[in-house]
Amino acid sequence: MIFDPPILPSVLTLLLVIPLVGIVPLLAFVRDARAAKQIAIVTTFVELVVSLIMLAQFRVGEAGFQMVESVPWLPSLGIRYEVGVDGISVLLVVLTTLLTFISVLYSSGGAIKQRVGEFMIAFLLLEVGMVGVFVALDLFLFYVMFELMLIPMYLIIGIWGGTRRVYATLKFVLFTLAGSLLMLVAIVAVYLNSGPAGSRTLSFPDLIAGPTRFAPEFQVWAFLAFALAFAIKLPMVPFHTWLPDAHVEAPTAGSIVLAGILLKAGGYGLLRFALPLFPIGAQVWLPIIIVLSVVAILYGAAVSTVQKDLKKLIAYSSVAHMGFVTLGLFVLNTQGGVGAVLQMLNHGVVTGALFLFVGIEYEKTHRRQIADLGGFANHWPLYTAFFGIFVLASLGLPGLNGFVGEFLVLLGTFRYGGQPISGLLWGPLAAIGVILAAIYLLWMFQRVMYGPVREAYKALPDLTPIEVACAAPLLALTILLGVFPQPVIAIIQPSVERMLALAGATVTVAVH
Amino acid sequence: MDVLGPILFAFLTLMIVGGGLGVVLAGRITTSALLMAFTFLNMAGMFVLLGSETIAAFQVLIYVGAITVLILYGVMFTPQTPRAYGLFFQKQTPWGALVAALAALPVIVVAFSFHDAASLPAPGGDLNALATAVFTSFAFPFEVASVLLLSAMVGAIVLVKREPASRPPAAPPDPERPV
Amino acid sequence: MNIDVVGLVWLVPGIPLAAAIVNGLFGRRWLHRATGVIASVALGLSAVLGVAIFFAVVAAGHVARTVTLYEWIGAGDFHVNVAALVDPLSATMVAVVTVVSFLIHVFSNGYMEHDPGIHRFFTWLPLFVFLMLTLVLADNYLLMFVGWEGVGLCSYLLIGFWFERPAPYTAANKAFWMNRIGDWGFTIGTILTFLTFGSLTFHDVFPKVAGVAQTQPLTITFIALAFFLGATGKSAQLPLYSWLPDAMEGPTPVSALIHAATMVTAGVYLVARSTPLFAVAGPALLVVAIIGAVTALFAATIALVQVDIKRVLAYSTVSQLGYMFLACGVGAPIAAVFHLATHAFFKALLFLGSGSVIHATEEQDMRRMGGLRRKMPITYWTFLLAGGALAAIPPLAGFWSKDEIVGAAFTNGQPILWAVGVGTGLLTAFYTTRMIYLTFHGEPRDHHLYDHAHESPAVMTVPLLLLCVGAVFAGLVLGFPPEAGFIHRFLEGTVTAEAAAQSELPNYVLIAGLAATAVVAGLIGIAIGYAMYARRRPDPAAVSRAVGPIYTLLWNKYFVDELYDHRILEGGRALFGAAWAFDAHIIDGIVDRLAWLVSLLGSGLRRVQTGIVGNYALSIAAGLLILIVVYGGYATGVLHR
Amino acid sequence: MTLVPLPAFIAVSATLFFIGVAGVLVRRNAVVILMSVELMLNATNLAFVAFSRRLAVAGERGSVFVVFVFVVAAAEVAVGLAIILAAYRNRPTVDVDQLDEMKG
Repeated sequence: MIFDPPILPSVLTLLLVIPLVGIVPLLAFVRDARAAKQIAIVTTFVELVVSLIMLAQFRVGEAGFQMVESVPWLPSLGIRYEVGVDGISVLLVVLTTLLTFISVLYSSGGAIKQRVGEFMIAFLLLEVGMVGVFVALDLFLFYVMFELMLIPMYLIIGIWGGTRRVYATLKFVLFTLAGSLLMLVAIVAVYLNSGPAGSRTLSFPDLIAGPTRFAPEFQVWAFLAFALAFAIKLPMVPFHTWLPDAHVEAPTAGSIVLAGILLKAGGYGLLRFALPLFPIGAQVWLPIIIVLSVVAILYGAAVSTVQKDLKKLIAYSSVAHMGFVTLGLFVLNTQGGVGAVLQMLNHGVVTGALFLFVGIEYEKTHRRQIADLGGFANHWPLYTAFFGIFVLASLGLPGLNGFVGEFLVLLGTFRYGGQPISGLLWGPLAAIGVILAAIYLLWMFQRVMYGPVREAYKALPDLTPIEVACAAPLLALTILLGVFPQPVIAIIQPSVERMLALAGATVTVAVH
Repeated sequence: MDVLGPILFAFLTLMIVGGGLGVVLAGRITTSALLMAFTFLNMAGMFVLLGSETIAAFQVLIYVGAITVLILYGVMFTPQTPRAYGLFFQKQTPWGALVAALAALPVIVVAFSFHDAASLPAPGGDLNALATAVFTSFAFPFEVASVLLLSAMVGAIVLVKREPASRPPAAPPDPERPV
Repeated sequence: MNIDVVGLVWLVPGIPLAAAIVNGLFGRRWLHRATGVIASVALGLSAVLGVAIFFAVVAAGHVARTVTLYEWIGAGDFHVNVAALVDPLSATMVAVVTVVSFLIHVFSNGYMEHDPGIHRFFTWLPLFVFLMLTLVLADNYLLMFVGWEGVGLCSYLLIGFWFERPAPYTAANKAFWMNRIGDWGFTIGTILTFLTFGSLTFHDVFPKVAGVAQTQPLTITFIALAFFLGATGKSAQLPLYSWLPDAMEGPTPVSALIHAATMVTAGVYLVARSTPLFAVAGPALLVVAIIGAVTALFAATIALVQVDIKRVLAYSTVSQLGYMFLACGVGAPIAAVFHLATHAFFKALLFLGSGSVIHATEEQDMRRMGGLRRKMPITYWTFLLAGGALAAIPPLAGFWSKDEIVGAAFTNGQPILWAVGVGTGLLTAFYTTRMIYLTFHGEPRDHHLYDHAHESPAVMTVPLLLLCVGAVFAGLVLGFPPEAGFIHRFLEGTVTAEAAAQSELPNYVLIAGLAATAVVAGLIGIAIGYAMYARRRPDPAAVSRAVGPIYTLLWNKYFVDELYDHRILEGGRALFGAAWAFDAHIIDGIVDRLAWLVSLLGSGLRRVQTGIVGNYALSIAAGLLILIVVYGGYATGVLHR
Repeated sequence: MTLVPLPAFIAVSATLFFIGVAGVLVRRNAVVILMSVELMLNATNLAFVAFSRRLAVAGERGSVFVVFVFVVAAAEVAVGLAIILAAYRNRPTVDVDQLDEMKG
């Protein structure tokens, strides 16, 4: 809490406007690649700085929404342009701006060669969508941003992607769209049920202010609609097959942002909207989601061990990590909730970095099949060090950031005493996921890094300054969040407890 | 005298229905065109029977005068290919006839459920009532109708205007000489 | 000037960490071999401080001081600090770890001199010491887990040090995966401890153990077993032991430090530290004892036939660790810690001795050695004394600690385990004698190798001598008189196993008798060894043919490796392959089928657009017909709603 | 002079209308289809006038519509013929069954 009287008023709207402002000059320089790169880098950097100021303005320890701006948007429908952040979303916004800045920085280093201008425009538009999702407090605005994210991502994968990009991007869009249309139906239903004709609203603070407004049966179905939309986005197991294809075909920058942030929109949505608005619905669907989460952890890890493509392996590992998130959220206790949000942050940093390094390797060797790679440790010491630390963080080595989130989720799971079977079964099963993680990650690390030197890769240069610049902040975060997670936990905990209390969880600390 | 109306009506009905069938079933297009004109004439008779002479006049003027002539032009430009009787029906004829017949039955049956109003309209022509209506309450639609006519005319011309440059590769066969 | 040494406890792990960071960052470009010096100096300082703390704690008697740095994780009612607990047990461990590590670092300077990756070696070795000290000094289970997995990581990195060849990195992976399985148990134990006791720090948990034992005996047993699973993973007990012999792929100093003296003893430290928990855990204690004894015997039998000098020592370590768990199992944790300390010295010395031999002859297979006694006198004599300590010949260190364990087994009512202990002692003496004779005595079997053999440089032999002092006198200094020696009084306070505390004076007659039987067994073992390998009366080759199938069984290490590597790994891979096939074909299949269905629907509709105007007119007419029928029906009441 | 009842007129109009519909559906020649449409329009005129006159609608409202029907009919014939001639120009046939370039 550095600036008590906030020095930047309406900072959230600013965050949404800066990328748009950045797009305008880009339109003029769309043909000139070099200028486009510089504009994009400057815009995303300014966005990052403003988000850090926002973080500094954030009053730690408060559960409620801060920096709220509320303006009527469609008065006739009672829809307002309402934005605000609380403990959960403030860090996700900073993660978004950081990863976008790194992706743009890396892409300008030569990863994207043709049509750079359009790429940068798509990326800035994507950033608006992503930041919008995390700051939107009005369900309608949230839905608009949720969809806005989709279009640029579709273009990024569709145009600058790999060989089977059209199939992959179509699958990605159709999957997500199917889910979000369900959510739209639910949002309309929520609007209609939100009160007598006069005082109908979609603004989240109002919805949770009063007593639970929705009838139990309504909550069951509304929760299902929301949960499905977020389950596809997350992705939860039965709906995850779009992720590996989307990742394999996406360009490096696309992969970083897709894994780093887009998956979090699902987890964030569950915690922000699905759980608090429909507590009874949550209780009904809880057992199934917990079973699916544990299945996701084990299944994701199992399938990763036999992957031949590096990106697919990391994509499936994301399925496993996000399984921890849903598990943490739905055991409905403080440790589980805080662990889930921490896991989202850590996974964003670590998997974003892993994809960055797979991208770096792919730019140099143009090969991604594990069988073709090998012996990098001999001639890429810096790359090995960085990549090694991120692999270790991903498999949850204590002392690095992956462990803290996973351990808290496991602790929460053991504490979960509900049906169908108490946490004492789910906990050990989920913990097995950590073993499998070590197996497939180290197996991959060994096949790619160790072994005799391969002539084809001998002469390739180690990390260039740009790549190190991209990786350094992620490395710092990985180690810092592992050794000093307490400041982050202090920000997250009050808000998570407030949301979980709304969802009917037994929360230790009194909710204020 | 009171029997004249129904006889006249029956005669006109016969003529109209026969003419209509003739138009549809005639082998040569010119005969069906002429039969159409004949049907329009009898329709004018019907209007007179109903007491609205102006409409009957318009009917004769527009339908028999203008539209039949236009269609004859059309007939003139298109090939008169005398073909076997069966050939000038579409493949879907049986279905078409069936649907038309089936649709006709209930409408005709329903038609008989209407019954006359109590009072009869005042005798004397409908001209002034019609004129006042057209030029007062329906003035604006009338203007719109004229615009419609204008655009139809322009459209027709544009459609058929032959581009001097792009003569169609195949020279159109001489309309007189049947294919 | 008694500066508050204990307050500086965080420097002990801090200095090696600093050395590791410095070597890591600047090692590759500038420091190269200088990294060895930096690491050794850092370890020296840390050792001095460690020993100083040890003596400070000895002087202060039963002190147990917690030095807290900061709060690590605090979510809801779950609070864990980064804090060090300095008490007799951790002080002993710190002293042992730092001293042995320092000597091994010095030795490594010589051993790794010509290796291009020396800077990497001296980054990870001090990092390992830092993590081991964190493990030992942690005042709660979670921080201990950080050290626990950390040392697992360093052993992974150091086993796979020469990563060009496939064998090292496969062994490294195997080691990490097996440790991870053990860590799974440790995690479950930690979480259950928190859920049962509401805290993870030892000082909060242990006083409550007695109370909770009445109400939830089953939970306590389950927690103890979970922790023990973690210990078996880390200390290479059955069934998670097969990674240790493969870990010999790493450089020898690594084997000496990690796979003999320090890391593998972490499991013993865990059980010793949690004695109050294990003491009331009922069946769990018995499980520990049985697995310890069985592992000791099992590993000793395999060691009989090994030909690679490091493999013999590896199996010997597994066996000695079995002894330590046996001690904990029969309620004599102090004996376990005592044996841990002495074992650290003489086993490290044996490994470094074999390292010196390998360094000189570039050969690990004992069948091609022989007669090196004359060429490497210092290595020979230190190796002989350490072998004697291992074989538990009085007055060397091994005798005092191992026989105390065997004795404790007898006095605490476990005669079978006592017998197994004595038997294993015999086998241990035999394979030690066999090893010494094959390597150092008799005629050199490979003249080319023999001619090149030369005594190692001073930087390697001096640590050997220092360790030799420890191997010889540690037993006397710490453990004499038996059961009442310095270490027993010192550790009495912290590691009291209530169940087995003897109140009356230890009856010396029984102890002397037990010691005698153990020594006799040892001497028999040496005699057989001497007869077979020195006199060749029953020629080893003839004996091995005579026992035939047993020999092949032992030679293939009971086919355990095949079971693990092929059955379990291949089975797992096949299962996961099926999961991937399921994913790719079934789930993806459903999605693609759905897409195909939609396109099928599309093509179906396409045929409707026939292009013939008539058909469209017909469909309009049909629509009209339906409209009429429906309207007609409603109008006439036929189809009323 | 007894008056002919209203339903009779409506029946005639319906008959003529559906003859027109049959014509459109059945005939192959585009011009004949055009003529059938004209028949249908005329049938509706009859119905309009019949209702307007018989039910004494104020201000001849029915008949006014007939005027507009005339306008539409005229426009329709003009444009219809133009289309037929244009189609005829690039394909020497007016046979509706053969003109199926618009096939999906």
